[in-house]
Amino acid sequence: MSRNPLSTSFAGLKLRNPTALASGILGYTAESLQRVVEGGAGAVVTKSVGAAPRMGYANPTVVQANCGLVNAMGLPNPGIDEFVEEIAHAKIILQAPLIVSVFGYSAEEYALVAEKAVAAGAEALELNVSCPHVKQTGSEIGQNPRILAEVVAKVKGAVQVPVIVKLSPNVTDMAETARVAVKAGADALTAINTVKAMAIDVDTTLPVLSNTRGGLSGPAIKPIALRCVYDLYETVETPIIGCGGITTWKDAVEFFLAGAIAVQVGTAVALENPNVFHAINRGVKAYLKKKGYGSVKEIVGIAHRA
Amino acid sequence: MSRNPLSTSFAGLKLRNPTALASGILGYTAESLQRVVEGGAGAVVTKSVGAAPRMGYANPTVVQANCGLVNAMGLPNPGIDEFVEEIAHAKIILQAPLIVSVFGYSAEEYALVAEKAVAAGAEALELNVSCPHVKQTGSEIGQNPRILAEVVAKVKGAVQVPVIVKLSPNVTDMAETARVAVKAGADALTAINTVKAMAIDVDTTLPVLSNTRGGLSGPAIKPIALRCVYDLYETVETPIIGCGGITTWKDAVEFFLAGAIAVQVGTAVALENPNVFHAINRGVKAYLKKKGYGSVKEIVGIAHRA
Amino acid sequence: MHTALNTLRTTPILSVKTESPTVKTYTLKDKLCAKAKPGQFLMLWIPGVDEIPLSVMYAENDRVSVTVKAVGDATRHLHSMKPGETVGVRGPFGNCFTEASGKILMVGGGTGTAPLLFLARRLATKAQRLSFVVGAKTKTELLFLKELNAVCTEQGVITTTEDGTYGLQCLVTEPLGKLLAATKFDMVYTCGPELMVSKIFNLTEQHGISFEASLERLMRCGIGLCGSCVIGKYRVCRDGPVFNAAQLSEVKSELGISKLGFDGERIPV
Amino acid sequence: MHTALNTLRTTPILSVKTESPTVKTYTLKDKLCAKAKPGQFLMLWIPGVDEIPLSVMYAENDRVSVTVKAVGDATRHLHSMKPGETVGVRGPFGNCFTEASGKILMVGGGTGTAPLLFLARRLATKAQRLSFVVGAKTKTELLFLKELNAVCTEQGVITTTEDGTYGLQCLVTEPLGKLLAATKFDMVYTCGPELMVSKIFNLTEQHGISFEASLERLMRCGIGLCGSCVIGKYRVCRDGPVFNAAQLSEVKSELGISKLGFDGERIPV
Ligand SMILES: Cc1cc2nc3c(=O)[nH]c(=O)nc-3n(C[C@H](O)[C@H](O)[C@H](O)COP(=O)(O)OP(=O)(O)OC[C@H]3O[C@@H](n4cnc5c(N)ncnc54)[C@H](O)[C@@H]3O)c2cc1C
Ligand SMILES: Cc1cc2nc3c(=O)[nH]c(=O)nc-3n(C[C@H](O)[C@H](O)[C@H](O)COP(=O)(O)OP(=O)(O)OC[C@H]3O[C@@H](n4cnc5c(N)ncnc54)[C@H](O)[C@@H]3O)c2cc1C
Ligand SMILES: Cc1cc2nc3c(=O)[nH]c(=O)nc-3n(C[C@H](O)[C@H](O)[C@H](O)COP(=O)(O)O)c2cc1C
Ligand SMILES: Cc1cc2nc3c(=O)[nH]c(=O)nc-3n(C[C@H](O)[C@H](O)[C@H](O)COP(=O)(O)O)c2cc1C
Ligand code: FES
Ligand code: FES
Repeated sequence: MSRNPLSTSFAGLKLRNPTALASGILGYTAESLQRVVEGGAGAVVTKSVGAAPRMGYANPTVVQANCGLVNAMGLPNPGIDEFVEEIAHAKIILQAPLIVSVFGYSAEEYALVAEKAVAAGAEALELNVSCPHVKQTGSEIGQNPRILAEVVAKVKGAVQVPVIVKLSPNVTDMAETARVAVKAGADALTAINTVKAMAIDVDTTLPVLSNTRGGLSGPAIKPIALRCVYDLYETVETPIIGCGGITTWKDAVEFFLAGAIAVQVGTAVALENPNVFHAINRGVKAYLKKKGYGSVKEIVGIAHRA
Repeated sequence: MSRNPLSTSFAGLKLRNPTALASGILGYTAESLQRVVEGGAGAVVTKSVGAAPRMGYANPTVVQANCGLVNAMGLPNPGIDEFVEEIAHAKIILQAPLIVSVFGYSAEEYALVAEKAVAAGAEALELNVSCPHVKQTGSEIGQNPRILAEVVAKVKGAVQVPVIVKLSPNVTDMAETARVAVKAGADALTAINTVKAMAIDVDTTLPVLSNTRGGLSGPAIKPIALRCVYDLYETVETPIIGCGGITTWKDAVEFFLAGAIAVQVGTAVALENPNVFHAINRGVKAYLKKKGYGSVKEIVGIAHRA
Repeated sequence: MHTALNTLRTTPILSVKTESPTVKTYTLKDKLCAKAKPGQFLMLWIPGVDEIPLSVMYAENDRVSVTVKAVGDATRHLHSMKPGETVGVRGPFGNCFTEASGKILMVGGGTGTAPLLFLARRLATKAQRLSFVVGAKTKTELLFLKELNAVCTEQGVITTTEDGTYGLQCLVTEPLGKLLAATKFDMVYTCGPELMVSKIFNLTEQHGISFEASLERLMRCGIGLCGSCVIGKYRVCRDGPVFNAAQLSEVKSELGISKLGFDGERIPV
Repeated sequence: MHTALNTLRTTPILSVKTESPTVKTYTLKDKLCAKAKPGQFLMLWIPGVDEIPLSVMYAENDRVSVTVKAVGDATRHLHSMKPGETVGVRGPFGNCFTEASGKILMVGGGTGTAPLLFLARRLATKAQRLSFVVGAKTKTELLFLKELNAVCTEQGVITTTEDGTYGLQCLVTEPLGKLLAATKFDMVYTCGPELMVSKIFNLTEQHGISFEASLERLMRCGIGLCGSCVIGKYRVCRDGPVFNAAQLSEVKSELGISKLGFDGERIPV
């Protein structure tokens, strides 16, 4: 009877609560991932890691917009051969499932990185096929059904752990992308990555980001992400992890109602702080109690009953 | 020497200033369009009108989001046969170019409505191929290159006035849509219509909009719209009209710098009021003066110099 | 506009009071709407059904009341709702009546009496004289008689019914000619069916008396965006719902004559 | 975090002052950064080039000053900029030094002297004793000697140069052992190269003296999001840049040893 109403699971992963750290936020080191777990996260996703090191773009890489951030980090990462040490260390100290985010420039690369990440201790993988500002990877993969299917299938063939596919909202038909990913073997879907965007400074008349183009995150994109999750829930049976602008427990609950089995939080870690996970969980728990639900799983997708 | 620094022109239309009312905002009657012109708009776009009357969706049709609105009006309109009277009246009283927004369920319907609108006095047409929440029209047309080309070509064949095509951001590759529209004869492009979105109420666990799904407008989408305009400017030679979240003169200037020859303002008419056009124009004028530019045309696209 | 006002708040119905066989008053808890001034309205969401504009009948502390006549789908559904059930509100929206002093006359038709009662309560202590003409089809539909008698000047409440079951047997506009001739009123306020408003407007114009009327039009957004509610160059939801004589003169070609239907077509009022 | 702080503001350079052959101080007009407290930093956008973190050296009214050493692309480009040219700022970010009283010792290395000078100016009137050890490679690179002498206790400023061209010929850390043994300081503050910080940290630990150090790490977002600047579980940009002895103990395995490079790889400090 003292069951934890926040506990949830998907694709074989068991989470103490339905919040997770989104990829690219504080995701380089085991200690900072653990800090986020102390802040209440039920799981963590690492910074996206590729086959070789990447320096990322010069600053400015993040610019404040009206209700969110526009970023173009450029996927800086030490490369999987370095990163395996961090994964191994994280595996030891982390008190929550460790999901390693993977990117590549080809199906082979995705699979290679995936294999090494799993060998080092990743409990699940998230395939970043949705970064909107690095050429020949990210959303350029996710927007092409043929390549997407190949990437997912190859990774699935290479590893035994759950494979989550992170989708881009920058497509005509996300349902189509989702179906392709699921058919190729995706065990869960994360929706969404950032929305293509940019910022220009009127004084200097220059684009602010060194990469000119970036992706919008934060509260601004919440209504967009919510609709993606709602649509996906009607499209696939696969578990959906909601992401995009989630800052408060209310935001999180909206995503559960729309059909998300868990949520990821990114920008709010800066807007608030790493304890934002605790705040969200407290609110969700109070909501469940007030509404008479025994588990967060009971509210997943119920906005569809209408 | 006393040239008006704000005057601009595109596709043969001459505007006293580079701001226009976006479609769907106060666009039913001649008097309210004229009110917006008194508020400073350099041109106005009517509510989208189709071949037959449509009641639109039940309320709620508009819901407040964090930094914008999510709406699903459902294209309520009296049908072109009724609306011609309003167009004729507007033509008489309006002191600015009258652009009639047109939608249809087929190329024939678009052309039919277009012809009648022009016969009644429309000085230009804007083709709504981007409404994200009505089935079988709007973005369902704009997302299909073949049908889009057919619609634009048919309308172009039917009328002599400039034809503007309003694009949807809900596509994988807006450059592709733009190229199709331009090749089919579009004289100008408007970017963007609303972004697919929704809102859910956690208390009732219901989607708020009666249509469940709607489109996001307002400040939240400005960084998205800005990138669309920036990208289009590198894709086509056709004049681009920026739209999406523009509220202040700074927003407007950002769009000019990105490549817009003019801007449309929608949601800000409610966030501020119909005089928002005056406020924007005043700010743009002061900016041009401070920066030593003689005309707003001089700053179009200069953010690309980098 | 402050976006907080336009943000949907769900809230339980605190109490329901039956005012007449077809009219009920709903009291809700909502801090923002509780700050409404007489003349302002709110948008009430009946979950899963509709969202409709309703004038504020009373507001105090953290509570707001609206008085609703069952006329169609939404209002009938609302009438079936009980205390504890959830509705949504946004607002308050629109402008408010100016608060005049001196000799004041109010004319209320149907639920149009509600915002005037709110105003009357505010002006009661200030006004030199406060008279109220309230009309309905039949006795049982006369609203707020007790409340009006409590705030108006002695014998200031004149009642009319179309069927003569109470008070004068006539339209609410009939006693006005005499009243306006007998007393030099400083201000006439009205709210009710538009034909009534338009008649009273003509009368006050003839007598050269200051006049304010609250109008109703089909509303969707409530925030001045969609254009559903326009009369002439005005948005009833944002520039109104209260208009003065000068403004009403500008929209004479529409007042009591035509409005926009759900499809934006001009239809008779 | 208030988003206003993180919103980029462009502003002209008001004045440039040459502090040494490689160091210049830039004064900008910015209301928000002018509210910075000692220890906080801002992100300076050099349009078209880079955006870098810089500690606030002084802030008053609507002005803020930063002191910058030319070490690479961005800082060299900045050194070529003149008053009137435009830069962008966001911030102020991070925490600040706690303002101790009693006997205070500050140790500044290179441009790390800048935020300490800011702090010293604030503490000058409160502190019972204010001593400052400032070091550089050579005489011409010693920063703020005049300013420090003006705010420190008489003869409180001790200078060191590596080449002996001014003051003591030694590292800035050398005089500390004696100083700490001779006087029971209530607080030691430092900012400068991390190896220096780490040495001083060890010394203060041995003497059991309160200690705060401002750290530098590669920074991108400046707001605690991207993870570029982490040391142990701390984000230098948000949880720091000022850390106390207890916190520094937690990150001993990294302090003065390793940090993240641009690609997120752990590299030697
Ligand atoms: C500013 C304003 C204040 C109002 N205050 C009150 C009030 O205090 N008490 C009260 O009982 N009624 C008030 N109304 C009218 C009330 O909004 C309508 O009676 C209600 O919307 C009818 O909805 P329904 O679904 O029950 O009826 P329907 O079956 O939809 O229609 C019945 C009639 O109501 C009108 N109506 C329907 N929807 C709307 C709408 N969204 N906006 C305006 N009119 C509509 C239609 O013209 C129709 O003639 C007010 C209207 C406005 C514009
Ligand atoms: C909180 C903080 C406060 C600082 N305060 C000052 C100050 O007051 N005065 C001053 O002169 N310098 C200060 N610095 C250091 C300053 O940011 C770097 O010198 C500057 O970024 C170098 O840029 P560059 O392009 O000229 O050099 P580069 O050629 O890029 O590199 C030179 C060195 O600077 C370091 N560096 C480069 N970029 C960054 C970055 N974004 N963040 C941190 N370090 C970087 C690199 O590790 C490298 O070793 C501060 C740094 C931090 C983190
Ligand atoms: C600074 C920053 C860096 C990011 N890096 C990555 C990344 O490496 N891989 C990835 O899949 N998503 C990345 N994202 C996207 C986020 O994981 C998330 O999908 C997006 O920001 C929306 O969620 P939010 O609004 O909660 O931030 C990044 C986002 C930000 C703001
Ligand atoms: C209430 C509302 C109604 C709209 N109706 C239409 C429409 O009929 N036709 C159309 O092309 N766009 C319509 N739009 C989209 C706007 O014209 C505009 O493209 C969009 O709102 C983005 O601009 P904004 O952020 O300035 O509002 C509507 C937008 C809103 C908010
Ligand atoms: S109801 Fe939309 S403008 Fe008034
Ligand atoms: S610089 Fe990004 S987290 Fe510190």
